[in-house]
Amino acid sequence: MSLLEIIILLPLIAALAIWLGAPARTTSVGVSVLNLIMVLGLLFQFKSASVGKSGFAFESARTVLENPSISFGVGADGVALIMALLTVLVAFAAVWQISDDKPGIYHIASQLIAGGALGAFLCTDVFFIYAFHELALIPTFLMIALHGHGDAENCRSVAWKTTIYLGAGSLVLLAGLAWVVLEFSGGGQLTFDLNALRAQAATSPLPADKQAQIFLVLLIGFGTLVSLFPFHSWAAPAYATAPTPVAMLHSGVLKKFGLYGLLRIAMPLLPQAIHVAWLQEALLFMLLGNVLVIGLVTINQKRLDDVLANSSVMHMGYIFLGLAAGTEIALRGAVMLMFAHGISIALLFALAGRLRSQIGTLELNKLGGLGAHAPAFTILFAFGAFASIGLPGLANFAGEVMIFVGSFTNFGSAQFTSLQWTVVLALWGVVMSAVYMLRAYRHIFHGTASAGLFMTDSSLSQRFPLVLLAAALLIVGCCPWLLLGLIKSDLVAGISAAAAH
Amino acid sequence: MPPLLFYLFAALSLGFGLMVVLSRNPVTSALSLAMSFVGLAALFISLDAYFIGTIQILVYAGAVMVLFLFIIMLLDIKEEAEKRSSLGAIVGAILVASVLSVQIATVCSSLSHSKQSVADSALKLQEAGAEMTASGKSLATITKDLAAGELPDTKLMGLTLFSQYAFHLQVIGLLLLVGTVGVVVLSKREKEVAP
Amino acid sequence: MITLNHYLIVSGILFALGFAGVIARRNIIIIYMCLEMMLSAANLTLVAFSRFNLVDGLPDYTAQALVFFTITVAAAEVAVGLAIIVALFRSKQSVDVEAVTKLQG
Amino acid sequence: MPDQETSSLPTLLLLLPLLTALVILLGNKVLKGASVALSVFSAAVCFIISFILLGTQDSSPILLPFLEVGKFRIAIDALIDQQSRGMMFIVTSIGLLVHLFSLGYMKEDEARVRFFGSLSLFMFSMTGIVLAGNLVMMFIFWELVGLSSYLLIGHWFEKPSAAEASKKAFLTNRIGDFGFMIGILMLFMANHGDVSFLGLKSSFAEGPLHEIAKSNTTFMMLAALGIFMGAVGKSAQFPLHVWLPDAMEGPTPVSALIHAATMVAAGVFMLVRCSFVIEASLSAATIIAWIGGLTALMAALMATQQNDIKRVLAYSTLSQLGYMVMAVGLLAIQVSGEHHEAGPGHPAMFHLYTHAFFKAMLFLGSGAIIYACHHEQDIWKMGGLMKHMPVTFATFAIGTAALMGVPGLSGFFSKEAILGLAFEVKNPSGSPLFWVGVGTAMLTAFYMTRMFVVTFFGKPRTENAHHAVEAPIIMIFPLAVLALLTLISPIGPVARLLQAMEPKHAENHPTVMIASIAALIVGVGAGIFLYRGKDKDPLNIKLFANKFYFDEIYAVIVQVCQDGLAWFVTGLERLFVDGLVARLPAFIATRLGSAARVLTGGQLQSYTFLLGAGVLIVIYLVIFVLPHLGH
Repeated sequence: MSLLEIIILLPLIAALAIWLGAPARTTSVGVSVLNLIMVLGLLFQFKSASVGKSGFAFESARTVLENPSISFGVGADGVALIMALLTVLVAFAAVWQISDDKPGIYHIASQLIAGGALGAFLCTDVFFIYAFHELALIPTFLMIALHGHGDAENCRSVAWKTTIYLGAGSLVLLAGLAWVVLEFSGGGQLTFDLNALRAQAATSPLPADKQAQIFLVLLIGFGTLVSLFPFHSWAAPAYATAPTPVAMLHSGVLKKFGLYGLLRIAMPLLPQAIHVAWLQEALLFMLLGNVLVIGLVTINQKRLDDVLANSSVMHMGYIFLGLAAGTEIALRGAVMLMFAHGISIALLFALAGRLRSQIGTLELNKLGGLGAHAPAFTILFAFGAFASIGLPGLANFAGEVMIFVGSFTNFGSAQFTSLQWTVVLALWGVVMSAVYMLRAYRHIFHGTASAGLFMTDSSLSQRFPLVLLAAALLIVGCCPWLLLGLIKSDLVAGISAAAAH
Repeated sequence: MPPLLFYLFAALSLGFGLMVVLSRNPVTSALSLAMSFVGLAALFISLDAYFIGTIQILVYAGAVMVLFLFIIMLLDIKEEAEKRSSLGAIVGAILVASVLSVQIATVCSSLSHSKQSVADSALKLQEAGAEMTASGKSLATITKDLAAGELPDTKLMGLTLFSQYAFHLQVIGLLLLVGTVGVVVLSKREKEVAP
Repeated sequence: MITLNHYLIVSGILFALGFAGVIARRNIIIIYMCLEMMLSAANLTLVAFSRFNLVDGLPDYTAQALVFFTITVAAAEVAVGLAIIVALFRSKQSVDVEAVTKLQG
Repeated sequence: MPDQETSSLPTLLLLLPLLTALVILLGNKVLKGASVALSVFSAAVCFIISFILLGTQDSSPILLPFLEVGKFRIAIDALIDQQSRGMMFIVTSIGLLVHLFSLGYMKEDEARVRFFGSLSLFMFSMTGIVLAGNLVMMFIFWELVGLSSYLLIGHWFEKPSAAEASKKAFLTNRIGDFGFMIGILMLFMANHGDVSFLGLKSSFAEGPLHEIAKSNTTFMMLAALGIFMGAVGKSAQFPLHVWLPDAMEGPTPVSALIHAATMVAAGVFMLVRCSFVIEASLSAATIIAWIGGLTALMAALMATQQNDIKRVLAYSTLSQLGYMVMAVGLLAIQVSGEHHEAGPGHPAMFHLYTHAFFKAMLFLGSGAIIYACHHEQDIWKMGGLMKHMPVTFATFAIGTAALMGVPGLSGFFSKEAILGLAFEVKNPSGSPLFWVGVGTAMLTAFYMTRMFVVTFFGKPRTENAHHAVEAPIIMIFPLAVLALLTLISPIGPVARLLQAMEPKHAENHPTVMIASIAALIVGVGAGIFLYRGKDKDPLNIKLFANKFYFDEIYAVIVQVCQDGLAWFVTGLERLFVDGLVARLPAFIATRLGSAARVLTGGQLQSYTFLLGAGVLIVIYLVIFVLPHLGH
């Protein structure tokens, strides 16, 4: 059994064990730590690992079905490992901060989401990628419905909305994947193996316009999962309502699956699609909706959880911008931003969760002056908030600046194309994100606390995983070359190279 | 039967049938139904089914209708107790009824012997009596009546029921018994709850 | 001349009338009456066929036996049905079918 | 491989304050007082390093990698030349003095550890800006000084005004950075991915940018204005000037260091660094010069009616920054419009240096006064402080004189250089801007006299002023050092540094000399005449006192354009996006569902109807369709 398989299955086994009666917290935290260590180990091994022709290291496959060919294949390249690292980091923080009075289902759900996400990121078979993602979605719905914040009626309706949206998105995605599999299965037999599909795509590429059509279907499918405008309206209420660990894991990790899928499946198989003018412009239009419309919507929010939830939707626009630019720098920036955003939003949701459990309200107008009472909390929040603003020195900035720079690579030109105009408009979103984040920060931490509405710092051990997340933001922000060195795999480079043909 | 009488009884049956459906007052409906059954019984008799016609009147127009009226009075259902039916239901009803009628009419007209009249298929009583006597399966009273040119309808009915369908008849009896018991059980008041 | 067709059409119309009543009326007792009407219409068809399908020159008494059974069963059914209506009325204080929606799937 | 010798000093200079800030952040509870000492120590070491740097050769070492993708890379590199060495010296020397001053000023503050941590963070970011060898790196530290400024303005964040001011400062700067980033990206694109200053410079001399500057003037103008927008935010030029006066909510040492001497001057520093961009577009240069002039004049007018001692100084800073920006624009006009060879120095940088010393001194002096008057900042509640605080009085007098441009003091020379430049420029913008400069100089003399007279002369107007005593030695010392620097700047080693930046003019213009001295005399005379012995302001100009109502106008703009639009868009989003994407399908589904409800609604009649309909269909199919199928 390969290490990757163990990493994927361990959280699922843990979930099963907890369900069967194993001590919830111990098992859950233990497994998370174990996974964290294993993924870190893989990261260090990765440089020396033998990389196959397809760019994956640590590959192994178990055949499940001969025809159509489905196999439980795992493998990791730089991008996958970064996503895996993101998953285990956030999962660790998420399960650690679940307080003891919560029922075991919190741990079960978290482990299922983590395991599903890991599976989706590390599998090399389209069938399993899809299946693992669906596996991770189900506990999300359940937890929103059963243990969401707010009254039960609201939880139910939000859970339904999320379920319907993501279900519909997954259906479109399924159609798109089916199309891909049908188009690219060579040799008269259907195959779900990503490597085989890519080999077929490389030898007999489709005409660009057809690529764009398939890409559009995949984009809508994956885009709904990533809350791409205008398929986003599930995301904000879902995150605002979901219990803290689920909000952390979904917004931080699972949501990135859509982007990862585009990077992993859509772009390598359909490398020219994004450079087809109508598709690129459609995507630019949609992502501007994310950045500008949702940016304004975020400014209008009055509660911290709403602000965070909407900001998470908004920042997806920048990652899509990286994909839309399609150049190597921009794509790597997109990967970087996926990681950075995952960490920062998970950190912020964890802190918001603590705020809620300590004070009982997230209404910005009722909060205030916490900076004086809880300095450590304030610093952690500042890390998250300033990271999502895009302050240099924290990870998000590195991703954003690479995306922006990568969109300006028609060198020597003195003309703006639609891509560059989009960047100019999207840059205004950076100002807007500063507006709402600083507004929230000012309301929560500055000024003086209202009577009874203040909190104290948690103990060192309680905030340890959050410090870990903040440290990850800082380290990656100051030394982005550490992560960039990992993407030596040619996924990203391959996409831009293939598109150049 | 002369055509005139047929039309009279058919109209009686259908007209009062319509009354049943249309009447706002349940009592009117019940009485109309009785009248409709009388017309129907006449049609039975016109088909030489004297026994069936008789019990149609006895059982239906007599017993069952009385039961209906009794219940209506017991429950004291007033005319205005019923809300007006919804337009959809009325339209649906008319639609289904008319289409069904047309379909039935079309099907019936296309049957091979539907153009036969009673005269076309006249009863051959003597020949039948002779044959029965020859086979020895029948009772003397029946063959005597047949030989006399009369249709011993009730006797033939009895013969059929008690010989050919004797077992079924007993099952029906059992059914009635069960029905009786069931009615008793159903009508029993539930345990009195102290007011 | 009165042919078999006449009888069958009368029977069909009576049946359709009854059916229309079942659909359109809301008073459960009247619906019951309409049901009886439909049964009787079926009886008419049976008797008509028994008269026009002669067996050895006599009407087909098998059909008439069936009519007999039908009438018997209908009588039993009316008794039980009305008992049910009474029981229903006790709990709902109404004979309106709208009040009875327990069949909801 | 970077040269070990040339890169080790800048690296140390850069990383030492960062490490200090990190240690203070992490070891807050453990270190306590020691962290304050650590911060001061690191400032001192930085000062020593920058002093050593003064004697080194020009170099451009790469300090650290940052981003590297294929051919493209952005590194943390340094560009050590005359400009950065001089600026580094200013930053670290004033930084050290402010650290020392803060030891006294912030002695009783509970959060002084946080204060010193933020100061170290500021030192780190400012060092980065000064050293930066490329635009992206400059942008990185550009943002980081914004953060440290945010933290320091909001040091007393319990005070709502401080909290609002810090937020305002950060957001206003963000708007500037928006343009800055666009400018950087445009240059990045046009120059094939090279945004290092040296690379850009050579490209402008002869390369792709040279071509574009000739062929596509609009592009060049927009790029230059984008870069300039960064400076507009950071150096608080019109129309983004509103944050700087509010930034005075921060502790006074911070105002001295960040909001007078160094950070706000970073905009000017950056413009001088990128002067080749501005020189490539005459229209951009003209706009820049006019915005600078406008800011200088407007801020001076506003300063005449302020009563808060720090706000007077803040508007004075605005005005002087406007002067510098005007100089940048004028020189670019001269270079590009008149093909004038740029000399070795730059008048804007020269004024920046001189201004840094005396303005820092003025702010520290005002800090000492505020400290002595128990945090009283209204000049009308002071008075007669000359007797109580002789040292402060003396240093303040030197600073005031330098700011007004009294001949023989540093301010005089640098102001002369700028006015002379304006006088020389033959472009139609030159002459009006010259008179704007003279007018500003007169106003400067006027409002500084007003403040000086009201604060130090006359009788103490309140108890606090009455009992004011001289500040402790730890606060007096930096004042004295700065006074000394201001006095001796025409002579000695500092002079060599400063004079290196002083542009050499072929001729001295008597007109300029006469105009500036006349402006000085008129300003001082009017100030003394109006304010001697007064207990109340004899002038009352609402427009100036209320800062031309900019804050009010901006508040309305923010409310309408941002909050209103946000509200509106939120409504639209709910209505249309949610409506079209979610509600409409949901509505259709609901309708279909309720239509399907008939099937299972429990309605006996609907069942019957469906039964009937089904029967009809079956009959139809079986009897009327099926038999005919075969044919």
